Amino acid sequence: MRKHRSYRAFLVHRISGVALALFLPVHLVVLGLAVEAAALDRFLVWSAQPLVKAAEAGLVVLLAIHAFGGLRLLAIELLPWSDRQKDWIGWAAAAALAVGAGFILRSFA
Amino acid sequence: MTGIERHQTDLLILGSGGAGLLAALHAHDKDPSLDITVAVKGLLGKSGCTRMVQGGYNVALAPGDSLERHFMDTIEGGKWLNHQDLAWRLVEGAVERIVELENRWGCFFDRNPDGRLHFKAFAGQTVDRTVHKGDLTGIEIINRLAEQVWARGIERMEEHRALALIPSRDGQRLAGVLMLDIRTGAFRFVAAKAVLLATGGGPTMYLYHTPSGDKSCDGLAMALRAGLKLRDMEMVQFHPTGLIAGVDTRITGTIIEEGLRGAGGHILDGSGERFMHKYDPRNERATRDVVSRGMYDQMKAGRTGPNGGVFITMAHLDPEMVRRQFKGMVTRCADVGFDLVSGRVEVVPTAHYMMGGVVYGLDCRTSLPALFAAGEDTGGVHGANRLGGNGVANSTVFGGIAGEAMAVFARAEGAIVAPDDAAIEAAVSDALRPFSRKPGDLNQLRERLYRLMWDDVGIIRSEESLVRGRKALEDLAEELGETGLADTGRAFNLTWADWLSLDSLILTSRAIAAAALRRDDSRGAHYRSDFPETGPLDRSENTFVTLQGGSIAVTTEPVAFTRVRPGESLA
Amino acid sequence: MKRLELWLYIAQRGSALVLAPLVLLHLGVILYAVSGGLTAAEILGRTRSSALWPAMYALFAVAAAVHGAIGLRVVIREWTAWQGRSLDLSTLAFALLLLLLGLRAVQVIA
Amino acid sequence: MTGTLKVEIWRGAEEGHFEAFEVPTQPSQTVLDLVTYVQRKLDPSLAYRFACRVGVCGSCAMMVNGTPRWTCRTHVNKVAAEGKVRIAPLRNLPVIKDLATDMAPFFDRMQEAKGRFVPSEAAAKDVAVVPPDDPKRKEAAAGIECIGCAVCHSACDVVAWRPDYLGPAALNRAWTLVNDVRDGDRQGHLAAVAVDAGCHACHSHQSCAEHCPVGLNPSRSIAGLKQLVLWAAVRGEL
Ligand SMILES: Cc1cc2nc3c(=O)[nH]c(=O)nc-3n(C[C@H](O)[C@H](O)[C@H](O)COP(=O)(O)OP(=O)(O)OC[C@H]3O[C@@H](n4cnc5c(N)ncnc54)[C@H](O)[C@@H]3O)c2cc1C
Ligand code: HEM
Ligand code: SF4
Ligand code: F3S
Ligand code: FES
Repeated sequence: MRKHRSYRAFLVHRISGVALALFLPVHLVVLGLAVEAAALDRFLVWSAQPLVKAAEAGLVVLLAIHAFGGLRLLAIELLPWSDRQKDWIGWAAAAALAVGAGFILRSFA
Repeated sequence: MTGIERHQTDLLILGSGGAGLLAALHAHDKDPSLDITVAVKGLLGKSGCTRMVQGGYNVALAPGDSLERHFMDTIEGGKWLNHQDLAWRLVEGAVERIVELENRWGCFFDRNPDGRLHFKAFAGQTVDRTVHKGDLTGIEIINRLAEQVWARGIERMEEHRALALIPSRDGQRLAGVLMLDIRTGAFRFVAAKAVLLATGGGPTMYLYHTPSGDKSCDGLAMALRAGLKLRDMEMVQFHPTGLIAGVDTRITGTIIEEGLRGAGGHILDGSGERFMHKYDPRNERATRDVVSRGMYDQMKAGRTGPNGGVFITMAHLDPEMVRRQFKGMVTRCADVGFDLVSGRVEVVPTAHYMMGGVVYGLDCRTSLPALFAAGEDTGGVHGANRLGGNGVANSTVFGGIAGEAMAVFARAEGAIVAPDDAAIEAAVSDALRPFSRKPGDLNQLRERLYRLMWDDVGIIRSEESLVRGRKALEDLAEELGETGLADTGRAFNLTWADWLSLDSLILTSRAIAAAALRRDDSRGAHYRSDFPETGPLDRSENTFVTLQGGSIAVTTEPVAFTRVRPGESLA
Repeated sequence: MKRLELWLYIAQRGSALVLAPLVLLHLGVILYAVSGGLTAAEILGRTRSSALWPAMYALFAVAAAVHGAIGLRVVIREWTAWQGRSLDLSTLAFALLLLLLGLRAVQVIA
Repeated sequence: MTGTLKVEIWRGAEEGHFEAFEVPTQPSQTVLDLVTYVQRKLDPSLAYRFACRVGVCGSCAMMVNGTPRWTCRTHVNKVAAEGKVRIAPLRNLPVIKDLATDMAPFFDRMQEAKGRFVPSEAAAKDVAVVPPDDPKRKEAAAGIECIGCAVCHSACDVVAWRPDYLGPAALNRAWTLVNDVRDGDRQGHLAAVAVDAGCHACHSHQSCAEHCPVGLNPSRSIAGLKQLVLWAAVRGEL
């Protein structure tokens, strides 16, 4: 019953949205904590560790997934219906992957 | 009386087909203060045959058409056995009703490119006059009517089976109806000022049949038991192309569209040969009754496919055309494993419609005061044969008339009267009979009924077969009376329902057999191999049956040619 | 409020429309910036180069607060037994928290 | 062709259990036929519902191996997984007994969504002229052949999560009415679906369209409603 593309897309979108919503305060706290450049630098150094980097990459991917998936939903809801809308799931996923891959390549480069 | 719930309403409508729903809506329109209850064996709007209407609705609105032509087609089709005033009321009422269905209830029928109603061709008509919504016209009609009934706060008694019409204590009128609440197994007596019988007949006593599974002639059986007269009961219409896929599938008997023959489909015997040229120069395009008889004849001769039917094939036609034009049929066949586009599909003639039924008047009154009737439960409009498209017109036109008449009656003459408690008691104990008998094999009884009606009281009859059938039916009735059910609980007990249905079917079958034995000529749907000719039209008679002390009595009366005589025409 | 859910829906989709370009831009910047490692100077140098950056991030913060909080409210309602007034107030508080943190962060980079 | 199939059937009401039966297979056999066989030959107390047996009445839908389907039109071959079929009553509706559900809540939703035609004052004596290729007519026609089987209602998780959600079938019906040029209360239909658990509660799961046995697309209808409602709200018309 839930084994079809649109439902999986929904699940991915929802989970990514919740994860983002939970991560966002953390992200902002860190930014806000860094009242001075030195503190921010300390944070950035810490965050340059591979593990942390990987986690960050994950978040960027999450944001990308949610963003492109969200655009797809907005298109379904706000544009005239297209029977190709299912293909958009593929495009959204591809775009999210591209961003994720780009981030990883560039950040480890 | 203990254990029986009591309920009261102004109007009680039995059945939610075209007749029942329009009656409810019209009665409500006429007098919104009335307390109206629709009681139905299945779910409201989801049971009965009106919903299954494919072809469409006959109405004389097309350019060049007229009431007179529609009327004459109906009379000619009915082989002059119709009640002519009822038939006239039908053609007149259809015009009013179709506009009402569109503008008031919201049915959205198909249009021509110019936006006006589309009228399609249907067999037996001199003008294209069938209004439709694709080939699912019934869904559109019933969905729209049901949602309006639902919206009006009309009371629903769903999954309630009417068991018996209960007279008043003085026997002068109808007091109400004994119902069985299928979901709980409880009996409920519903007292009403007026009752509509609209349970839709339905020849489901034949081995192959088209109607919906909830139809089992309960209305006709109840009417017989209440002393009412039924007319033209020998007239059972068979549709030539029903699917056949073995006895254990409910798909068997369901219709494959008539249009397939019209579009050039061939009918083949078991060895793959066409045969309809032996019966009629129009070949496969001959009328329903002729094609059905041709097929039946081949089947009798043993030239059949694996399931005992013959074949229809479209394989010689353009597959794209078949796929496009008969999309619904192609997928329906595919769903059950047949290839209609390039293969052969095994088919049989299948019992479709009963032209006969309760005798009633122009305002839908019956001979029992406070009882009204409409739709397929009634007889008279169609005579010896029903034109495709006149069935749903009949139920919706007369349903509306009945609703209004009942509202007026309830005001003027209606009363809640004391029922004959002994009759309730008797009906309850009748219904409970199987629980006090030794459990037996109901399936075997049903299959015997199917078979004997098909073989002896079916498409081709003779005195010999009918006498045999009559005897077999009497035996069956007796056996059913002695066949019990394990008392596994009465709530939603479908096997008990099967028993009760068989009871109604056997009684109605006896009426069919008796009337068929009486009519010693062949016309319309009735074919006697011992009297293959049609008798003189101007001396036509109708048959009437009643139940008298447990046996069926038959009488005949000359047809009243109130508007037109054989040889004349109004059009 | 009459048609509360409808207006929340509109606010959520509206904020998503605002977020969309901002997120894409943000993603672009991240992609551009990460290569070769980040430094505070670099980040602040960029964000302080023009008043547009802080303004953009402020809008981002507002939209994200609205969007995220409404989103969470829906998810919690549908996936847990928690609903009603206490949920509404909690998610409202969450929105305010996001807004506060967001604006504080903007203040830093401005 | 003759083998047997293990058929597990839900017995009871909300509380209950699965009971296993062995049913002989046939070349042409639907899921409804399996159930019928059990009731006729193995256990006369089994409750289920059907009427038309050809896919027009929408009363025979059940969960078949976890998927809602119209059983009278579902060939056993299509669903039998490793010689086994598990049949349960439709999800998201109260169970009366065994496989029969109470469908009234489903039809109540239709009414809440004002899923019924409202005649227009202007309706003349004649049938309205509506060209079949009129875009609105086409929208209405695309959604109108709903058989009310509640398969979509049962497939939709939002219905499960928010029992007050109007649901795909009711919203689909509302969409056909909003596009019906003959209808006299477009605004009323829009207002009815703009309620708290109305069209915008849908998350475009599209399980409805995925499972609708007659191939309707309620997702599409709902997306259409969301737009109309959104603009009506923004314009202050609701
Ligand atoms: C497959 C098929 C296709 C058809 N196609 C056409 C067509 O194209 N054109 C045409 O004109 N006609 C057609 N007909 C015929 C047409 O459907 C019927 O003539 C007509 O609609 C009957 O309407 P009705 O209201 O009398 O009965 P129905 O619509 O059959 O309704 C009967 C109602 O009574 C209820 N009921 C039965 N027994 C009881 C009981 N004991 N207690 C309570 N309720 C009970 C049933 O549940 C049902 O709700 C077709 C019929 C079939 C079967
Ligand atoms: C490009 C930017 C974004 C777009 C286009 C977008 C789009 C959407 C859309 C359309 C929905 C509705 C889904 C539904 O109801 O079915 C949604 C839900 C949600 N979004 Fe976003 N979003 C974006 C960014 C964000 C961000 C930055 C966050 C983090 C705060 C976020 C958190 C959520 C949450 C928690 C939900 C609820 C999930 C659900 O209901 O399934 N979104 N988003
Ligand atoms: S939309 Fe489809 S699945 Fe839903 S009730 Fe109608 S026919 Fe059934
Ligand atoms: S499955 Fe449910 S969520 Fe929406 S698209 Fe269909 S109604
Ligand atoms: S029995 Fe009518 S749809 Fe299946």
